[in-house]
Amino acid sequence: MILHTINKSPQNPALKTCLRVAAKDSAILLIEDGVYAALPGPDLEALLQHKVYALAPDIKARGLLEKLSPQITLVDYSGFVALVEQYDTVQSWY
Amino acid sequence: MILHTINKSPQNPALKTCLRVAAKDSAILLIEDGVYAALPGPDLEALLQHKVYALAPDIKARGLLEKLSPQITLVDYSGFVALVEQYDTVQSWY
Amino acid sequence: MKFSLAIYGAPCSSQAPDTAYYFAKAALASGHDIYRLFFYMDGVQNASRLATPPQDEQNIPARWSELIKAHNIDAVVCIAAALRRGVLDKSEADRYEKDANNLADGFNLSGLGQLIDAGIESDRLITFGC
Amino acid sequence: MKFSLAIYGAPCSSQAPDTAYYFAKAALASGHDIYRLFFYMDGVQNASRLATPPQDEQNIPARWSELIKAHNIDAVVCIAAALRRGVLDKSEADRYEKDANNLADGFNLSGLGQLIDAGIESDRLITFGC
Amino acid sequence: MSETKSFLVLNRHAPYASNFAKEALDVALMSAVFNQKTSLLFMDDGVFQLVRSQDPSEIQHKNCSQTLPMLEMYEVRHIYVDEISLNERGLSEEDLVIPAQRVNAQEISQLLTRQHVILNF
Amino acid sequence: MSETKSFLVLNRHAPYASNFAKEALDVALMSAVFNQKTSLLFMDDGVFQLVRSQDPSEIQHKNCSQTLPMLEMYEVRHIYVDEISLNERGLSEEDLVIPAQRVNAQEISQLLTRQHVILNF
Repeated sequence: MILHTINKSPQNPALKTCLRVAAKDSAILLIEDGVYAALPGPDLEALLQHKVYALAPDIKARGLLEKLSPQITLVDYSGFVALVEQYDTVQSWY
Repeated sequence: MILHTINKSPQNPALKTCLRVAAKDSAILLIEDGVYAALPGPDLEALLQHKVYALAPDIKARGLLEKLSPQITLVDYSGFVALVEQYDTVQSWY
Repeated sequence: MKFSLAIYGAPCSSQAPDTAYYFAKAALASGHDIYRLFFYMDGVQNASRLATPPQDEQNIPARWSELIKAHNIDAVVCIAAALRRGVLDKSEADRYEKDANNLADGFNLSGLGQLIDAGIESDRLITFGC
Repeated sequence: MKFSLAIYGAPCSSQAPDTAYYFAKAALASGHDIYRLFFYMDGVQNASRLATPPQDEQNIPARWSELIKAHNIDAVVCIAAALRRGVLDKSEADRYEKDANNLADGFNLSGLGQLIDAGIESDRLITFGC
Repeated sequence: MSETKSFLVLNRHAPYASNFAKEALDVALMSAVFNQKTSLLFMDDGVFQLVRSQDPSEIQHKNCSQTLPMLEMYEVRHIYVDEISLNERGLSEEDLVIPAQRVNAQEISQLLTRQHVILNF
Repeated sequence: MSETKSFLVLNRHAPYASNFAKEALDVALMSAVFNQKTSLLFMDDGVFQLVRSQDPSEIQHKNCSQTLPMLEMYEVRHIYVDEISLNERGLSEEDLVIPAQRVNAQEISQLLTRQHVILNF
């Protein structure tokens, strides 16, 4: 099982391409500008077909804490580490 | 009158946003990865509403010489300089 | 677990140096080992000791140097990527007859093989892209 | 005409240093003047004399230095952007007690005001983005 | 200084992942210091620079949005935001930390045409 | 070396504007030198790395596409290209400088899952 990280905003193809090829059992972790995918947008529904995490320090930095979809789980850096441990491989979309 | 340069491939919003706001009398010069906009694609028709130039050295580097739409005019670096001279301002989309 | 981190972004133009640093600290705090930090592409700029940011900004190379020394981490800067981008240690500066060097404490210049070795020897290799 | 060029990309991660260089050469060949080259953001890496690319790749800082000297061009590197990213001349290295410097020949560290001045004094200011 | 020109600082990149926001704002303030007619336009991901409630303390960055009110201190009053970019991101005026005039494509087109110098970030 | 692993080098960036293509290829070759099971996948703008007739002599860059045949010399035979990325760019097999196996989304998904290590460029 794969952990996908996305660090680019949805205006970059990273999100769309990830959603196209990510297996159903893989998780997606939004980091850096990737956290903007947590805002309402055309890809949000497809994103939420997966287990989705977002890095809290990056969500807070960008002022998105109150705009976050409730289906997205916030993690801190320790949570990021735990996810990397839990999944077999990390695929970084950037 | 404005000369717009675009140095990013069409997967970047630069092209779309430029086409949305470029006045009819402005010219568009494709440079660097911007030259990929000369390939068939959803934005090509809108692009060709403008006078469009492409930097020949970048077209050649990327193997696009034979794929280029005939409505796009090739220029070398001297042609780039002449365009900058001819238009009042340069707007660089990157 | 043994983690290795591949870092491809430069301070100021990428958040990769931040995310990788906080990840490394959290991994160590959780009891994991860092097998190797590998700095490649523009990530080699993380290893310039000449970086002099204003007082209210982080000094990213200095912060790495401290972490590397405190935890005795193997921190490799790809030598080919570094030479191209002007990050040199004393020995490379001498070899290429450059009159200065700028590699920060704790980092080592070495070959790209160290990235593959990190992939082989670590339980996880995580790319921090630019 | 008087042209100024603002260059924001680093060698190796952006083609801006190439495009700006060939543009500058073509402008001079067409009889125009270059009022100023202004290196900002990651573009400050254009001014590192420690860059040591392989023989079959261009040495971009060295190429700029030659052009700058041959045509007596004013080549300004934004001092704040350069300090953050580890590009220093002797005087800044001394000021911040750094034991080395790496600014290539022909470039000068100066303030951001030089970019605005270039916009005011030139007929055209062209941004070469990263 | 030989004359006064109109400068537009055009911001198209999000804050924090890179120094674009910070270094662009420095340019806008410097343009004002030089007494040039200075405008800012936020488009594409650049509109994220204007979002309220930014708190980058945990990533130990400076809060870019807290520097934006300096524009008013330097008497930079022409601050524009692309309404399509806002809409695409589900953002409205109440989400913004400083007042910015919403402009449509045609107004942006005219704004660009009025400038002597456009500085892109 | 303690074991053999499967390495995938994933290329998503166009050549020339940055060093991605060049530095990714170096990684793929090094993985082969270390006798690891090495695959390459080209997606998004990365498919442009494979386009025929590249001639960067006027920008004085090395021709990235001429180095691709080295993959065969190093016995790297698993070269994949995302068919959607090709189609979106109006490219077909005849446009490519080396043979690459076209894969769809599901095949890519399986390819990713089979890897011990994914190296992203």
